[in-house]
Amino acid sequence: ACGGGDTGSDKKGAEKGKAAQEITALESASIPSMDSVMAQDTVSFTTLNNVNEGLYRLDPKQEVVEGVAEGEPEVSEDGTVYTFKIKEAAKWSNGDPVTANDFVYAWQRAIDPAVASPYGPYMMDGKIKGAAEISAAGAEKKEYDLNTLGVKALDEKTLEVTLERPIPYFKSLMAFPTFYPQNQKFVEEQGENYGKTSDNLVYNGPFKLTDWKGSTSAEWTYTKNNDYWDADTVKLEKVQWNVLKDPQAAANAFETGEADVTGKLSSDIVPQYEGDDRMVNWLEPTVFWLKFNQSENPALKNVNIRKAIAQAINKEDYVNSVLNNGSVVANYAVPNEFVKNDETGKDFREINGNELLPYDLDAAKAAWEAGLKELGTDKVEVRYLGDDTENAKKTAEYIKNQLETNLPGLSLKVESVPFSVRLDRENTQDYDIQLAGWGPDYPDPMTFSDLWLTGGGNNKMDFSSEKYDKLVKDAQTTLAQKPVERYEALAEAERVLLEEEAAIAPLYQRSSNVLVGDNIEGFTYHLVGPEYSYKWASVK
Amino acid sequence: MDLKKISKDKFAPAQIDANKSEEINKPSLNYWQDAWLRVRKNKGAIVSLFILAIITIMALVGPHLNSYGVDEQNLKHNNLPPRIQGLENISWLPFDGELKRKNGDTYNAYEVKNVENYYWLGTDSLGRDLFTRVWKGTQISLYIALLAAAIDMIIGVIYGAISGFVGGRTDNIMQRITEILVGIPNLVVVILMIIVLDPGILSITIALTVTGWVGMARVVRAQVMKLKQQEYVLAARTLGLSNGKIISKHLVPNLAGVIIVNTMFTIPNAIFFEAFLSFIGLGLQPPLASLGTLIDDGFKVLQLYPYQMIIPAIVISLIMICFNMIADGLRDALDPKMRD
Amino acid sequence: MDKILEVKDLNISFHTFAGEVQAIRGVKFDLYKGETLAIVGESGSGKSVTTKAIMRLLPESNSEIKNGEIIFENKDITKLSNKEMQKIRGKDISMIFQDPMTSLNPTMKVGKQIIEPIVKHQKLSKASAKERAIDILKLVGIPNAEERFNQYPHQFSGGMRQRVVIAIALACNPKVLIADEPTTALDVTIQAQILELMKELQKKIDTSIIFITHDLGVVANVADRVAVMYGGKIVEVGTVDELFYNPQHPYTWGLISSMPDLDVEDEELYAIPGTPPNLLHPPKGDAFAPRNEYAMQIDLEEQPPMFKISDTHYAATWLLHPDAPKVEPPEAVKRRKRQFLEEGGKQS
Amino acid sequence: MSSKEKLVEIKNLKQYFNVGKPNEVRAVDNISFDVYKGETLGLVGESGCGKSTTGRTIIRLYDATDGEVLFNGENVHGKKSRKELKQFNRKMQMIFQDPQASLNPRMKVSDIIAEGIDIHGLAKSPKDRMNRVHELLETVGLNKEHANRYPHEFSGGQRQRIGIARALAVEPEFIIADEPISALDVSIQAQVVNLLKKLQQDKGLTYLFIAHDLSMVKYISDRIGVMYFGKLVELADADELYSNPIHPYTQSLLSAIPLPDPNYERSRVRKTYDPSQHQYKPDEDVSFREIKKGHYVMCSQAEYEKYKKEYV
Amino acid sequence: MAKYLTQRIIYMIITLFLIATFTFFLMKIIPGTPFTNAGKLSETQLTIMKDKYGLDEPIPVQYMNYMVNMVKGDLGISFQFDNVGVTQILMDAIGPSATLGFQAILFGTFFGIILGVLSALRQNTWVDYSSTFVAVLGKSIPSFVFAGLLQYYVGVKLGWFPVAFWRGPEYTVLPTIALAMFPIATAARFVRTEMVEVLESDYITLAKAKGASWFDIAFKHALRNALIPVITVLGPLVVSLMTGSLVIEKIFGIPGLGEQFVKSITVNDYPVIMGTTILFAVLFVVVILIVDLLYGLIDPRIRLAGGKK
Ligand SMILES: Nc1ncnc2c1ncn2[C@@H]1O[C@H](COP(=O)(O)OP(=O)(O)OP(=O)(O)O)[C@@H](O)[C@H]1O
Ligand SMILES: Nc1ncnc2c1ncn2[C@@H]1O[C@H](COP(=O)(O)OP(=O)(O)OP(=O)(O)O)[C@@H](O)[C@H]1O
Ligand SMILES: [Mg+2]
Ligand SMILES: [Mg+2]
Repeated sequence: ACGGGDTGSDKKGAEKGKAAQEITALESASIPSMDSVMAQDTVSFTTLNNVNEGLYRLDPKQEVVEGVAEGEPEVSEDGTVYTFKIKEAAKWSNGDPVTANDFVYAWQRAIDPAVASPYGPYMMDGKIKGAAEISAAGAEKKEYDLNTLGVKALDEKTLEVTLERPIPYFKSLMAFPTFYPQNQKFVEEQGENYGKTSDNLVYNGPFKLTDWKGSTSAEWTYTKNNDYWDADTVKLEKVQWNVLKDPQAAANAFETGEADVTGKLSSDIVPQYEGDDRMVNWLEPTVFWLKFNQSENPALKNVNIRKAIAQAINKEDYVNSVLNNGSVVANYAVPNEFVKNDETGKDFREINGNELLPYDLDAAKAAWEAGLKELGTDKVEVRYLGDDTENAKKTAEYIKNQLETNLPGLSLKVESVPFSVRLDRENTQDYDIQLAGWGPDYPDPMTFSDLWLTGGGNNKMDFSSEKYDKLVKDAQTTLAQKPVERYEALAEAERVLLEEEAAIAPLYQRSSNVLVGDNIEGFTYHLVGPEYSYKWASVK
Repeated sequence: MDLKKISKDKFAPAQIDANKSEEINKPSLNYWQDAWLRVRKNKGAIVSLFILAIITIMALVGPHLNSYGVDEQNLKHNNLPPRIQGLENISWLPFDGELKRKNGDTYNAYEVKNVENYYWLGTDSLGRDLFTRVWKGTQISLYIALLAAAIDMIIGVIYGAISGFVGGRTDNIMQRITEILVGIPNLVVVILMIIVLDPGILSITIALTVTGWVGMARVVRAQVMKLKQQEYVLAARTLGLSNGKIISKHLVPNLAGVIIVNTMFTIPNAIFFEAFLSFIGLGLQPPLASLGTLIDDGFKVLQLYPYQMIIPAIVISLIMICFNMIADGLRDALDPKMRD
Repeated sequence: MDKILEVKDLNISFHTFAGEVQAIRGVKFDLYKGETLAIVGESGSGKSVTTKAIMRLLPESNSEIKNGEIIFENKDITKLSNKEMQKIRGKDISMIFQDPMTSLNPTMKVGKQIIEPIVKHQKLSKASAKERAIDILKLVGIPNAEERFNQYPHQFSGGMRQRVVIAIALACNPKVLIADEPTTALDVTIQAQILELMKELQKKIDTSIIFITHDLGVVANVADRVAVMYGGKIVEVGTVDELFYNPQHPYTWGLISSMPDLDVEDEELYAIPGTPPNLLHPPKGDAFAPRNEYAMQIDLEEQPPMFKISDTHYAATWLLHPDAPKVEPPEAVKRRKRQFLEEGGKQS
Repeated sequence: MSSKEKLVEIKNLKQYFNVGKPNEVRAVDNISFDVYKGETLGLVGESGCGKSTTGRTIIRLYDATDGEVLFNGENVHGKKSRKELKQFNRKMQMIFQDPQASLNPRMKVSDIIAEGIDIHGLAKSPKDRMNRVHELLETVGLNKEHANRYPHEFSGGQRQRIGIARALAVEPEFIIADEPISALDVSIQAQVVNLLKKLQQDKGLTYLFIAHDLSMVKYISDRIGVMYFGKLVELADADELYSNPIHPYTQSLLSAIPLPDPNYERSRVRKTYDPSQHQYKPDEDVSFREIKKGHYVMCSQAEYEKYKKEYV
Repeated sequence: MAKYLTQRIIYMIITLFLIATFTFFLMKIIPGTPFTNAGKLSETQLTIMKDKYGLDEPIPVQYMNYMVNMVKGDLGISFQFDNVGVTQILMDAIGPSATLGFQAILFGTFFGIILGVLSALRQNTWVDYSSTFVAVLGKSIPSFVFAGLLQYYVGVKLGWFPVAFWRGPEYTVLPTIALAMFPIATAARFVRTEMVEVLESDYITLAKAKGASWFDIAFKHALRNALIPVITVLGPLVVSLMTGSLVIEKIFGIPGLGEQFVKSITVNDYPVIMGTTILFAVLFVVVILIVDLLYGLIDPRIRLAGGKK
């Protein structure tokens, strides 16, 4: 018989009948690492988030909910010692229980200089007690003791964490994969092979990873994990993943039904789906801005010049016509719809609003004149460093055009370089103006505010303001346990950063768009850390 | 004919000028005139030459034919399709300013956006006039192609000629060098060039020339090895001509056909290579555009604004087809066999 | 004797970049069964074009048969379709080319090249075709034919390659064999072998041969009849003896006298002055007139008709007109004639 | 040939190609002969026997593998300064086989002919240079108008005459003519041969005339050498060689020449040559021996005696 | 033959060694950081990371280590993937690339040759012009455009073939066609040129004189002789196709080498860049050798002698 035809109709029949709880989704890159300690990119984090679980996780409303932790932690008076209880029901897919020691083991690995985790020290230094000291000792090739790290298993199911200082958002940090547990016995058994393929892993999350052949594999599957403590909530039996980097190709695959969920669409594709219900759009807490390197170019040392540049770009036009993907104008440094004050329930942005350093041609021109006068010149030449992606190039073209038209005497030399080169040049501060963006790793304004501290690791533009430093330091220390005052201080810092100093020129807050089939319910994205959760998703 | 009817005096001896018999009654045409004659008979080549001339002229004057500047952005007018005065009402011509939505509806983008202006070939996403940009891009593509071809011709010819003429160990070493050059992926070489040089047109040109000449060198080498056994080369040697002079006076002129033809094939490659570089992000710096980058940009919005890709694609294809047709014509005309 | 091939008033032109080349301007000759007709004449006189026209191998793109017929077995070859012609080529009429080094396909085994026409025309199976091919290879005197069958042309010497080409031509026992300068590229010893071979084979299969050459020595060796071409025309035709011992056309005289005689020393060779005519602009009268020391007024105005000398001997020169002044042929020609008379006398 | 002054002496000349490789070719294998001033020495032999290689090695287009070439008593091979080489290039010239291939199609006739004049600085001014070119053109039977044309506009015979003019431009004493007429039409061959003869008379030139058309060679040469497989097998006066060929290869060669005489051709008997007929022993000394004054043959001692006997 | 091969292989090794050396030092002067999260790493951590990947050693030491390991077949570990050997990455990626490349070259040369032969047989007629047109189009329109058009029209609109992914033979159809455009164009151009020349040669006239049909003449007699230069250009093309066309792989979601290579370049994954380059070079020299041996197969005159005439 005609086999091909038969199977075809079979498939159709199955699709038509009771909805199979299976979906296919697209990802734009393969999974570089499934070792939670070594992971450093969103694809890895997302996958880890779906097949493993930490103490807590984020839910569809972006709230922190229970993971393997049982209820709320006990916090010491000074806010530096947390004690977590671990669920009895929390199990690894090989049957082992999830224990406090699994956390201790994983965290110690994450900080161990011999392991050289890229994210461990970044997440722990200055937060978990003893972390920074271990890193420093490792870098200097000195002896170190992993047991000095502030994490302890009080018993099989009780975990105690000691912090350097009180961290108001600490619970949400626990949703981040770097802080996930690892089954020591299993990891050590696997040795070199740990994390190489889906067979060399154990899972404690809603799904198990299957058919993953390793880092370069272009497809993998989530299969429902029946040993998961909350398995009843999980509806999907299977999520089939494929890598498809080209956004148009992804849309095409979506059109033909070869994919139910795409990865993030590029802004060229978004207009095609304008008004289409299948396009899910949300504002990401990622802000893009121009950084002004104040170390060399005398013009950029001048605050008036910086203000002029920051205010001479028509962001409205830019966002609507060039990006045209739902991104919004940013006249701020800490994103909108990102964090709410736990106490007041108000968005951080409500304090300062969206009017810091807005597009204002008159103000820009006035500042420009003033700045030029102060410099005693009528010509300013600056280099503009941007990525070499299509969008970044287009942005560069737009900004160059805007600035050169609006600020007479300014000339911009555009340099479009690969991402890694841009990072390098940022590190060596080899740029004048740079288009950069920042996305948070944990839900707190601090992830944006501490960027601009004097000598801060991410400052890299020689910005230094005592006022700013003080406000942020206060928020980190004295105000740590006073949420309202803390937010006020950080908001004031933002005002200083932008209105007074114009240290950076914010452009826009990015919006994300993905195509999700209209038969899918409970599609969940996150603003911080891992991008998606399929725990709550299902087929209608 | 009646043989009897011929008058007797016709049988008188005729005056034959001895010198006349050595006379050559063909007009004196040198090799190039001769080749030109033959190229002229090749309609494809001539039409191509003509089109290419028009494209070149347009590349030079096109950007100035309307009032829009190359980098003149008007975001309010972005993504407008072509509209040309006078042609806008001819429905089957694509110059009426209409676009199709994804669901198949057509709408007049100019009316929707309330735009009075005419953009002959439409505008791009930054609201820049495509007519101006396409010709500017053509300029750059042609420039890149020609410059690359020139360097290619110089390095490739000299390298190939020396390698082929000197032969022996020198040849062996030179061949190995080209092998290594070809063996390293272009991308890697390009990275090197971009490190060493400032990014921009010049570095692209040099980058594509670093390995681009290898093909030419091979062809030239093979030809030189053939030609150096030719008797006129031997004759020059018996007269005591130095090797350098033999190469420049005897070999290179006779390689002209091969060189020209090969160059014609190099040019499209160069254009293409530049587009490729732009695609992977190692190419031109904005707001400069070449046809390659325009196609690349247009490709991204193909489904919404097809004209943004189609127009530069037509120009680039025309250029390539023309160069190829000319190459074919030249190859036929400069056939070494020199049919009379 | 039966005519096997008749060429009537053939006119062929080439359209070139420079203009129309009138390569053949009224060629007319017959070929009889079993004879060897040699065509001599200088380079560019139209020998190859004539024979290529018979094979219909002229380039389609730029050649044109302006006029004339080529009758082979009551069919006019010029009017046949390509398909019909493919059946004749290689089977009824076959051809040998000048350069043995280039006329064999370098990438094809010699055996396969011989088999091809056999399979094609005689519809033999591969095996019997191979047998036949080996036979022919033996026939043309190639030792170790079985082994040689599977070799490539480059493994053969020039003389052997030419034998292979001959073998290919003979594979289907053609009725007419056209040999276009088959020995020009070979040296004398091999040339002699090839000529002997051809004569031998002709005896065996009784083909008619058209043999093209510049070399009068070769003509003397192989031909029964000779046609002399000049400027796209046949200017003299006759039996080999008539042509060598009693030539009538001044061009033929020139040809014969310019050959050095082994017995005669130190006297300047006769050289025909001037250069051949340019067929782009063929002269109005006799094409040879500008180089002819005996040229008359009429030569410049009108083309001479073929004057009959004997039943077999014709020449196109006004000198044969009864009103023309009697001229003496050059000394070299006369010497031959004397020789011939002496020897002829002796023989009879 | 009153004065038997030696102009060129070739001594044990060897020219091997691809030495040491499996495809080694001994194109010229130990040959020796002299060329006297003012004579024409013909060199014949079958295709590929090394005639051209001999000529080219003599004129130093190839570096000899071994042996020497003395010109006016001076060794041509061996280390030379550029100046000496140039000097030598003037005295010895070559005419090539293929008149088409030996003229650069991209150069005007005047430039082709003047090339030697330019190299050796023989003209004082551009005008002088042109005059010389015109003179040379006339010498070879062409005219001034031809100077500005390109080679492809000429017929084969005319081209060959241009080649001769080029060789004459540097006023050489010795000319190697490598099959100068083989590629020419019968009706034109005679023109070129006559020209060569005339030039020899007028300018006292010495020729090495390479060909395989034996009747022409006999006509033009004073002495003839016969080559076989890289070796010179016989050398004698032209008439002597034709009337008394001794080496079996020579005999075979002569018997193969077709003559424009049907009667003769009908009765011709061809001799074949098989090198194994000599039955040389491995250690036998096969060398060039003089059978009669000026008549040399490559033979063994036994053959030498046999030939000598037959000869008388 | 054996001697010839040995000599060739020695040359190959020298070439490879030089290429490896060149790329190694190139990696050292490439700007940019190999750590994707460099923006977040502190000085101490950078030190730790460099230590892990051996980047803190003096360059000559790194070079020696690399070379020694390379000879042992160890190309180091990738920076972008966690603890994955470069050899592993390359082996995973070459499969799809090679399959595609191979199919494209087969398909491409086949059609290219047919186009070229038709062109040559009907020189300067509409057949010739239109095949030239097709060929030039294949060369002048970037392959990503073809890929996009094929995907949209044949994949989405017509639904004949899957639009993307790498799961079975039907998934290779569209990318193969897109990738084949260039070889089609190249082969067509070269075959035409060569065929025109070959068709004028004496042995073709002789074949005609034997009564061979045009088909036999074109494909049995002429083509093989016209193929030698075609092989010369196609050889390196095979390598570049086999090692992947990054663009095509990206559009069709194929986990191949090309994509991998570009990505490793953009993130400065030195070991992968080097490994790919070396793989590319190895393939290249091997293909060149094969091409040379193929010459012999196609042209018996070149066979065994070991040298080209
Ligand atoms: N394909 C062609 N195109 C144009 N002219 C041609 C072509 N073939 C032959 N001719 C011209 O036709 C004339 C006769 O040529 P043909 O080849 O018949 O001479 P031939 O007598 O065979 O000379 P040869 O002895 O050199 O072979 C010449 O003037 C030649 O230039
Ligand atoms: N450059 C070379 N490399 C290798 N072999 C060569 C070279 N030149 C000539 N030969 C070989 O040397 C031998 C003699 O060649 P040469 O050209 O001297 O012969 P010839 O007698 O002039 O022949 P012809 O009569 O064909 O001109 C031939 O076998 C030839 O293949
Ligand atoms: Mg001919
Ligand atoms: Mg020779």
